[in-house]
Amino acid sequence: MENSTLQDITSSIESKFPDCTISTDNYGMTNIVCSRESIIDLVGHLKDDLGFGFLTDICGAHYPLIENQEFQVVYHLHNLYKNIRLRLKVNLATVDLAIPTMVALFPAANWMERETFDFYGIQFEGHPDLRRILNMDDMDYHPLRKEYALEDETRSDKKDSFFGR
Amino acid sequence: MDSAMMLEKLVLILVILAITLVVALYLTFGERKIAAFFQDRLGPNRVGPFGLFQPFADGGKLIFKEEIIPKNAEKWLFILGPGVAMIVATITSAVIPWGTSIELFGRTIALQVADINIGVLYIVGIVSVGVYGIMIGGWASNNKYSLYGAIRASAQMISYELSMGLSLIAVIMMSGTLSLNEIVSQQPSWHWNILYQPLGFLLFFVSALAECNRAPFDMAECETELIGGYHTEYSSMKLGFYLFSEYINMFISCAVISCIYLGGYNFPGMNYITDPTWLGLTQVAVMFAKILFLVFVFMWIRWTLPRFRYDQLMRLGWKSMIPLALVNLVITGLVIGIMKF
Amino acid sequence: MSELKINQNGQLTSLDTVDGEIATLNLGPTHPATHGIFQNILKVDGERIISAEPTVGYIHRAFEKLAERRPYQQVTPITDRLNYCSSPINNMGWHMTVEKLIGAEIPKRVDYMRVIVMELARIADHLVCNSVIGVDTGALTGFTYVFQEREKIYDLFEEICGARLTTNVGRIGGFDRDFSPVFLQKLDKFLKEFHIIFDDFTNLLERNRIFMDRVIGAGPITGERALSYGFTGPNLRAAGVDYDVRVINPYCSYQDFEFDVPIGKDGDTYDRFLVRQEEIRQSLRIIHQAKDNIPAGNYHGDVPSFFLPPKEEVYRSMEALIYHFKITMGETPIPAGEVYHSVEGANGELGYYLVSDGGRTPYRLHFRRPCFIYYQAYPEMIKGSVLSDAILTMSSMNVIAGELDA
Amino acid sequence: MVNIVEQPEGHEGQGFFATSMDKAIGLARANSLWPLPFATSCCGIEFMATMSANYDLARFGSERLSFTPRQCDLLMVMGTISKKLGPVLKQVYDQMAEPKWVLSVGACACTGGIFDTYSVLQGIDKIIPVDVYVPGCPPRPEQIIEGLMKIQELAKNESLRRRNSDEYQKMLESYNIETTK
Repeated sequence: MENSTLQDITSSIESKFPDCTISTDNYGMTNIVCSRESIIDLVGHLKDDLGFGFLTDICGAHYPLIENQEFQVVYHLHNLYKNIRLRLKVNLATVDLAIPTMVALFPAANWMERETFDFYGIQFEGHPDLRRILNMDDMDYHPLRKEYALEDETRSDKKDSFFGR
Repeated sequence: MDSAMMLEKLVLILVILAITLVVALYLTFGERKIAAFFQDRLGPNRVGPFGLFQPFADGGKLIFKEEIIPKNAEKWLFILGPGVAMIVATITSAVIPWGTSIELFGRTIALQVADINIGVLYIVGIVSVGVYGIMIGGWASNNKYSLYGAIRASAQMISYELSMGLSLIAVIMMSGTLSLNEIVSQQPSWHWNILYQPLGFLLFFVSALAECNRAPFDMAECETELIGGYHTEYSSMKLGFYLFSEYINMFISCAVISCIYLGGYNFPGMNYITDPTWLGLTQVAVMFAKILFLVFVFMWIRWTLPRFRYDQLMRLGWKSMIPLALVNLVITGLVIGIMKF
Repeated sequence: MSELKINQNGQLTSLDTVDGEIATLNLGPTHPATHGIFQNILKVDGERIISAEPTVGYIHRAFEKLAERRPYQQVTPITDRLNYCSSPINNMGWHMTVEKLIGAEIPKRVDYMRVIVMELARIADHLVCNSVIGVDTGALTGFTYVFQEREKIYDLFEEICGARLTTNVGRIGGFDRDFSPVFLQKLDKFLKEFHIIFDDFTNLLERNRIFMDRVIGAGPITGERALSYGFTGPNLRAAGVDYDVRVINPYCSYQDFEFDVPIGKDGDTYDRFLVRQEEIRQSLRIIHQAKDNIPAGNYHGDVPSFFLPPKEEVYRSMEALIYHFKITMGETPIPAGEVYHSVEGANGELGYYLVSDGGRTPYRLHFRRPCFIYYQAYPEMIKGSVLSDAILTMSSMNVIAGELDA
Repeated sequence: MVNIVEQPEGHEGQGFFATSMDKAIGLARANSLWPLPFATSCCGIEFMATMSANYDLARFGSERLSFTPRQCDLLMVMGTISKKLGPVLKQVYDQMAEPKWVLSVGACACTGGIFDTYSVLQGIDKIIPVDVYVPGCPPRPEQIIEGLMKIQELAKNESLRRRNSDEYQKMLESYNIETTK
C-alpha cells in the first residue's frame, strides 16, 4: 500500500473508519476529524498500512467559544514515500479532557504530548511520564488556554497604562 | 661542607627557585599569547607594554580573592592538595644541571643544586608524588566532577609513568649511570641522546605531556566535560597554586627532556669558549633556549590537537606506549650487547 | 557480577549486568557542554552512563502565547529567537507561511534572494555546530577560525538588513529593499575567500586521528529509530535517511537549483559532522547558482496590505498612507483558515502551524521545532556510552536552547 | 599667607598606605576579570563572537573562561532568564567568591526584553545585584566589550573593604543572599 495515492488513502479510511470526516482545505491539505476512540486505530492504520511513518507534529488548540469542542488536538502525519501530509484533528470537551497517547506508535510523541499537556492540560491516557515539560512543575494553570493572560499576573513593576493595556 | 659552600648552595637554590617561579609566571602569559597567535587573536595586551605585566595582575587578583572551603569538604586535605602540588613541582629542579660551573669570587660554583648519583630516580619518584596533589585536592573537594578529575589523573599517571620509566631505562643502559649530571656530560657537542634513542625520546615526550596533564592528555581538567576537573571547587590562591604548579611542572619536564635527550647544556662548538664563566653562562642560555623551545612545542600541541577520550588514553598508554618502550629497551640492549661483543 | 559486554567502540552493549555503585551526576543546567541551558541527570557507573533524564524548559519564553497577541508582521522578531544561529531561515519560513495563508504571488527574484540569505544562514549555523564539536573535544582553535568567517556572514546580513544575529530580515511579501551593490560585492568576496579558512578548519579536524577516534561511534542512532523519534535535518541524514524539505517539498524555487543531499551511514557524531561539512559546501553551490541566475524583477510581491509602502510614497499618496497606517496598526484583512508550512531549517524541518480566525493576530501559531523533537532521543543515544561521548553527542546534535524551549 | 599642607594620602582612615594598595589591587582585578559566561540564548552567540578572533576579549585579560563559579570574578548573564532558571542563577551567584561583579548582557537579562510573558523573569536584578547593564537584543560585541570596560572601571575604583561594609551586607540581605558575616 506504500504506493497508494491520496485517493486510495481517503477511501481506505472512509471504509474502515466511518465516523471520520475527511475534507480538503484551500491549501491542498487533507484534514481528517475523528473521535478520540478511533484516533489510535486510525493512526496505527495510517502508519502500518498506508506508509505514514513520520509523525511531524502534535499540538493543541483552544476554541473556548465552540461548545463541547473547546479543545482540539492536531496531529500532522507525513508519508515520506509518497510525500503526502495529513492533518488529523480530535475535538475534546473541557469536562472530559482526555485522549489516548500515541507514544507506543511513535516515540517522538512523548515530548509533544507532554508539551500539549503543559500548555492546555489535555490528559494523554497511558502516557509513560505525563509531567510538565517547559514550565515549572509547581505552576497551577495551563498557560496557553485563552482565558489566561500572556503577562505574569503577579508582576508589579510595569504599569499597564504605559503599554496601552 | 664548609659554610661558604652552604651559603653558595642556598643562594643557588633561591636563584633557581626565583627563576622557576618567574618563568612559570611568564609561561602563563606565554601560553595566552601563543594561544592567541595560533588563533589569529591578539592576546592580553592591556597591562604594561605588550601586556607584559598580565601575570602580576592575575597573581594580585588571585591573592586578594575570597577563599572558599566548601562545607562538606575535607578541610585539611583540601588545603593540603595545592600545597603538595606546589612543593613537589618546585623541588624537582634540585637535580637539574643548568650548566657545568661558573667562577665567581674565586670559587668554582657548580650550576646544579645537588648532584646526587640517583638523579633520574629522584625525578621519577618526585613526579609520582605530584599526582597526590591532584588526587587529594580532587577527593577532598567532595564534588563529583573533582572526583572524576582526580580518578582520571591518577589512573593516567600510573599508566604513563610506566612507559616513561621504561624509556628512561634505555637511556640509563646506554649511559650506565643514574646521575643526571653524568648523563648530560656524556652528550658533548652534538652527540645528543635523541640521535641514539629517537623512539625513546618520542615515548618520553608523550609521557611527559601526560604527566603534566597537558592536552591532548588534560583528562584531569577537561573543562568541557568536567568543568574544572580536580580544581572545580578551588578559588583564590589555592587555584593559583594548582595552575602555577602545572606550569612549573611543564618547565621542569622540558628541562628533564632536554637534559636526557637533547644534551642539556651541551651545544656544538662549545669547546671554543675557553673562559669558564662565559662558558657557564652560555650553557645556561643554551639550556634555557632548549627548554623554551620544548615549552613552545607543548603549547603548540595544546592549541592544535583535540583531547583523547579517557579509555582511548588508557589504551594508548598500555597497548601502544608500553610495548613500544619494551621494544626500545630490547633493541637498546641488543645493540649494547653487540657493541661490547 | 557477570561479564560486561563491550563492543569495539568501547561501548557497553548489555546493561542488565551492571553491578556496582551507581552515582548520580548532574549535567547542567550551566555545564559548559550544554551550550545553552538544559539539564541532564545521569546515572553513572564510573564513567559509563546507565540512564539519562533530560529536563528542558529553562528558557521557555512562551513564543506561542506571545504570537497570539501580535499582528502578523510583528511575529517575525519572535521567530528570530527560535534558532538564533540561523535566524533568517526562521524569518523567511514565517513570511512564507503567511504568504501561503493569504495566497500571495511572489516574484521569482524574491525567491532567489531568499535562497541566498537562507543558505548563508545555514552555513553560519553549521559552522557554529561543527566548530563547537571541536571545542568539546578540546580543540579550541578551529572555533576561532570559523568565527572569522561567521563575522563575514554577519557583515553580509548587516548589509541586507542592518542587524547581525537576530536579523528580522525581509517582510511578508519579499524584502524591504533590494540587494545593494555593496552586498553583491561583499558576497563575491565572501564566496571567493570562504574556502581558505574553511579548508584550514577541515584540515584541522576532519582527518585528525584523535578527533576521528573521539567522534566515530559516539552517540549513534539508526535511521529507523531516528525516523520514529521525529529526527529531521542533518541529524536524520547522518543516520542515512535522505529526507530534506528543500527537495521533497520545494519552497522558494529550490527546485531550480542543483545540489546534493549528503547522507551518512551510522548516524554517529562523525557522520553528523561530515554531513554538516558537506552541507556547507552544497550551500555554497546553491548560493553560486542563485547569485549567477538571479532574475530581474521586483524585490517584493504585490501584497499591499502587508508590505509597507516606501516612506516617500507615504508622504505623497493617500493610498500609501492608509496602507502604512493599517499595516502599522495591524489592521489588515486576513482570510480565516489554517496552514502548515515547513522549511528546512539548519536543524531540520522547521514547521509553522498557523490558525487564523480572520483577526489581526494569529489565533494559534505552533512552531514545529526540530530540536525539541529530536532531543528526546538523547537518553537513548548516550545509554551505555561514556561521559565524554555523551557530551560530544549533545554538541553534535546541535541542540539550540532557544528553539528547544520556544 | 598660610598654606595648610594637606595630609599625605593614606595617612589616616583605613590604615597606612591602604589607598595605594587599593589602587594596585584594583588595577590587578580590573585587568584579570575571569568571566563566567552564563549564556542562555541569543546573546550567548554574540558572546562567542566577542571571544573569537575579530573582537578578542583576551586583550583585557578576560579570556580564561571558567565554568565553575568559584574561580570567576565576573558573572556575565547573557540571554533570557526564565523563572525556572532564576534559582539556578542565584545559586551560581552565591557560589562565586568575593569580589564578584555581574554584567547583565542583553535586553532579556536586563528587563525581560520583548518577552513580557508568564514564564520569563523580568530582569535579573530581581534576584541578584547587577553592576552594569548592556542593552541590545542582542548587543553587538562592541557593546559587550564596553560593558566589560565599565566593569573594569568599577573594579579599579573599588575600595578593598567595600565588600565588608555594612552597606554591602545590607544590599546582599535585601536580595536574600546569605552573607559571610
